[in-house]
Parts: sequence; C-alpha cells; structure tokens
Amino acid sequence: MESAEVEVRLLFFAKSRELVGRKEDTIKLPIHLLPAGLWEGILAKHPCLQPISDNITIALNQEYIAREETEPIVLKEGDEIAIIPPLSGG
Amino acid sequence: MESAEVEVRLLFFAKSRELVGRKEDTIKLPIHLLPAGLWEGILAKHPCLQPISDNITIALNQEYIAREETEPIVLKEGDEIAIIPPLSGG
Amino acid sequence: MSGEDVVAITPDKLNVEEITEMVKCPQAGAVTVFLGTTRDNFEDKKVIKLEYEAYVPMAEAEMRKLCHQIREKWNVEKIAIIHRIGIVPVMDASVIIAVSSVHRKESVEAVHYCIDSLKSSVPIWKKEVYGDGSCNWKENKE
Amino acid sequence: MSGEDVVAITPDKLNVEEITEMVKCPQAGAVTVFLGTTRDNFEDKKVIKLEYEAYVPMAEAEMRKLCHQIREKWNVEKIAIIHRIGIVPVMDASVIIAVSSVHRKESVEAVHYCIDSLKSSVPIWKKEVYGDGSCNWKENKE
Repeated sequence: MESAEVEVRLLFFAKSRELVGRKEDTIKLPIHLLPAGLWEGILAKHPCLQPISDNITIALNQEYIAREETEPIVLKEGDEIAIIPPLSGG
Repeated sequence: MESAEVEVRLLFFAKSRELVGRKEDTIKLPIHLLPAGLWEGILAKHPCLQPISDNITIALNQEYIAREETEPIVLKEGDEIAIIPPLSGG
Repeated sequence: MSGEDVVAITPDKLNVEEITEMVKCPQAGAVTVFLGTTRDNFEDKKVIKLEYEAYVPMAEAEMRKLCHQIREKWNVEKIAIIHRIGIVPVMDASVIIAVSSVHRKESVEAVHYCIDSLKSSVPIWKKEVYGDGSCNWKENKE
Repeated sequence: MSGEDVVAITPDKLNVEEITEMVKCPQAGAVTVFLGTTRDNFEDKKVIKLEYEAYVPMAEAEMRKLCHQIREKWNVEKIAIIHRIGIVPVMDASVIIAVSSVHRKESVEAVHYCIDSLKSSVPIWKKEVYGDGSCNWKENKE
C-alpha cells in the first residue's frame, strides 16, 4: 500500500535556482518518507540537479535535515522544502 | 672617586604627577649608574614618590628600563627620564 | 537579554557607525566589530563585484540561533548581525557583526565565533563576477 | 608595509567609520575593529567620566612597536591604533583599533593581541571620576 501524498513547496537558491531555471515549484511527495527518499523524489522531478546532488542540503520548514538520517520525515500539505547548495555567506 | 654628573629631565605622569605636583623637573645624576641607583636618586629628590615607589617603572629616552638590571646605564646631558606609574590605557 | 539582539538581511549598503551604535551601552567596556568586505581578486582573476542571495526567513532564524549560542558561551551585552544581499562592490561590507561586553575578551571571542559559524550555517550564497564577464558560485571551505 | 600603519593620540572624539575607512583596501576581505568604551560603573560606584593622560611621544612609539609585532605574527594589510586622551564620557570610545587582512582569522587575532598588548605596554593612564566626586587612578591588571 502506498503512503498518501501531499503537495509541498520547493524553493531553489543560487546554483540550484540557475539549474532549475526558477525560484519555486511544487511537488507531490509521500506523507511519510526517509530523508533519502526526499532527495530521490526531488531529483526525479528535477534531474537537472543531478550534477550537484552530492553537495545539496535540504531544509524542511527552515530546519536543516540530515540526508543520512534513518528516522522518517512526516510532511504536511504546504510544507516548505528548500534546496540548499554549499553556503558562501559572510 | 665620584662619577661625573649630568643634568637630565624628569617627567611625571598620572599619580606621580599629582604626588610631585608638577609635570617636569630636572635632576643631576652620575653619568654611570645602575638602574637601582637611578630609582634611588629620583626618590631622594622626590620622597613624596616613596608610597608608590614599588609600582613605578622608569623610561629613559622613551625606552623602558628594568629596575633589577645589573648592566650600568650611561646618561647624557638632557636625557629624558619618565616616571611611569602602573599603566591603565585602553 | 535576547531582546538586545538585532539580526537582519538587507539590500542596503551597510554602515559601520550605525551598527556599532546598535550595540553600545553604558555597562559595556568593549565593542568588537567584524566586517566582511569584497576583495578585488580571487586567485589570478580580477573580481568586479559579488552578488549575494539569501533564503531570508531561514537566514534570519539561523542568525538568531547564533545569538543564542553566543549567549550560552559568553557573557555579552548586545549583538548585531547584519548581512547585505544583492550586488556588493569591491571594498563594501557584505556582513557586519558587532558585539558589546563588559570586558574585552568576551566581545572579541564572540565575534570570532560568530563569523566562523555564520559562514557554515546561515543560508546565504555569493557569486563572484569577474573582469572577463564570467562568474562563479562560491563555497565556504572552512 | 609599515607605511600602512596609522598610530595616533588625540583629544578628539573617535569616529569608528573614519578609522575603519583608514584600513579598508581592495585586497582585504576582512576588517576587525575593537572599541574600548567608558563604562558607567566600577564595582558599586557610578562612573561619570574617565580622564586619560599619555606620555605622547613614547605612547606613539610603543604603538608603532605593536604594529611591527603584529606584522611579525600575522599577514595583515593595514593597521590603525588611535587612543583618545582628556575627558572621555560614558559610552564614548577611548581607543579604537582596526586591522584589515585578506582572510578573517588574521585581522581578528591581530586586534585581540593588539588591545591586550596596548594595555600592558603603552604609557597611557586613566582616572575614573565617580558620582560622589571622588576619583581613582586605574591599573590594568591583565
């Protein structure tokens, strides 16, 4: 049985914004999924991110999540998922 | 045989200026003397400095000299000797 | 005390006097200020300007976390962390951090910690634009 | 490079913007600035103002020695050390030190070293004037 899906917002910044060609998108994802599944889902919809996929971090509702985390994430409708390339502030 | 004497300038700052009641004076001192002798000569002329004598440093021509130094100093006419109470700049 | 913290992302030119005044207070004997400024070169290339972009609400939230971390580690009075976005010309400041404290050690150490941590945790990105028209998204190494 | 160093003793109010500008340069990516400011209290006493006095030529010579020491220890671009004398009211700066460097670590460490060393080597004295009319010559402990 597949997990129910919700629609969440995707935000792109810096290099990821340039590769995708837009600042924002939406995506349907399972309510329950592992961080690794979140990466997979996003890359499946935006394969142009593949070249930088190893260097991308993701923030869910403005909190970093660890890709290797084995605790599942629970998504809600309208959650904000940001694609975070390597930082270079300062 | 006594060493020949020269006249040098004495400069007072902060607490030492207040104790002596003036910014500047002159003093006759031997041409060759140990740092300890320099302290003694100054305290002999200005006994009002006695209460802070342990905390005073001396600069000769704008260079600190160590009171416990056993190498003699050579003074010249007009040398500038500053009485330096504990520092509190910054 | 965290009411004393100012964090902001702004497109405006940063003013060191103004940001220093934000953290001055009668009980503080020390203020340390750090400015990150645009350099005119990277390796052998001439840099014309930097372009900064931020994930603004998260960047401000991460900057507030930095303030909390500083207050856990040091006894400081006031903290200001202001980061500029958009185009930052050579010699202009992209970031100014100011911290006041009763004694000097705390504000110096807190500012040092803050700029190091900001570079590794706050979602802001810069693109270097070179004299030959090319450009490059940078990556903080440290 | 020591031609890039500015040291001064002045009776004028210190301006952080002006002193920061003295050390900015196109090749520097970092400027660290330290301000020593007059606190309104010492232990349980209310401080009205500080009065600073310097052995001016020697103080400037010692500040130049600090610049040389900094340049022996760190690769920095420009250094400014300006100390105010006379009356310094609460919240005003008595000293401002600014150092620029290519990368941030050098300027932060150099400024930290500079203020510590200034307090132990530069012939300047301050008298605290209290609310009850009494006053006291201070002594740097560290």
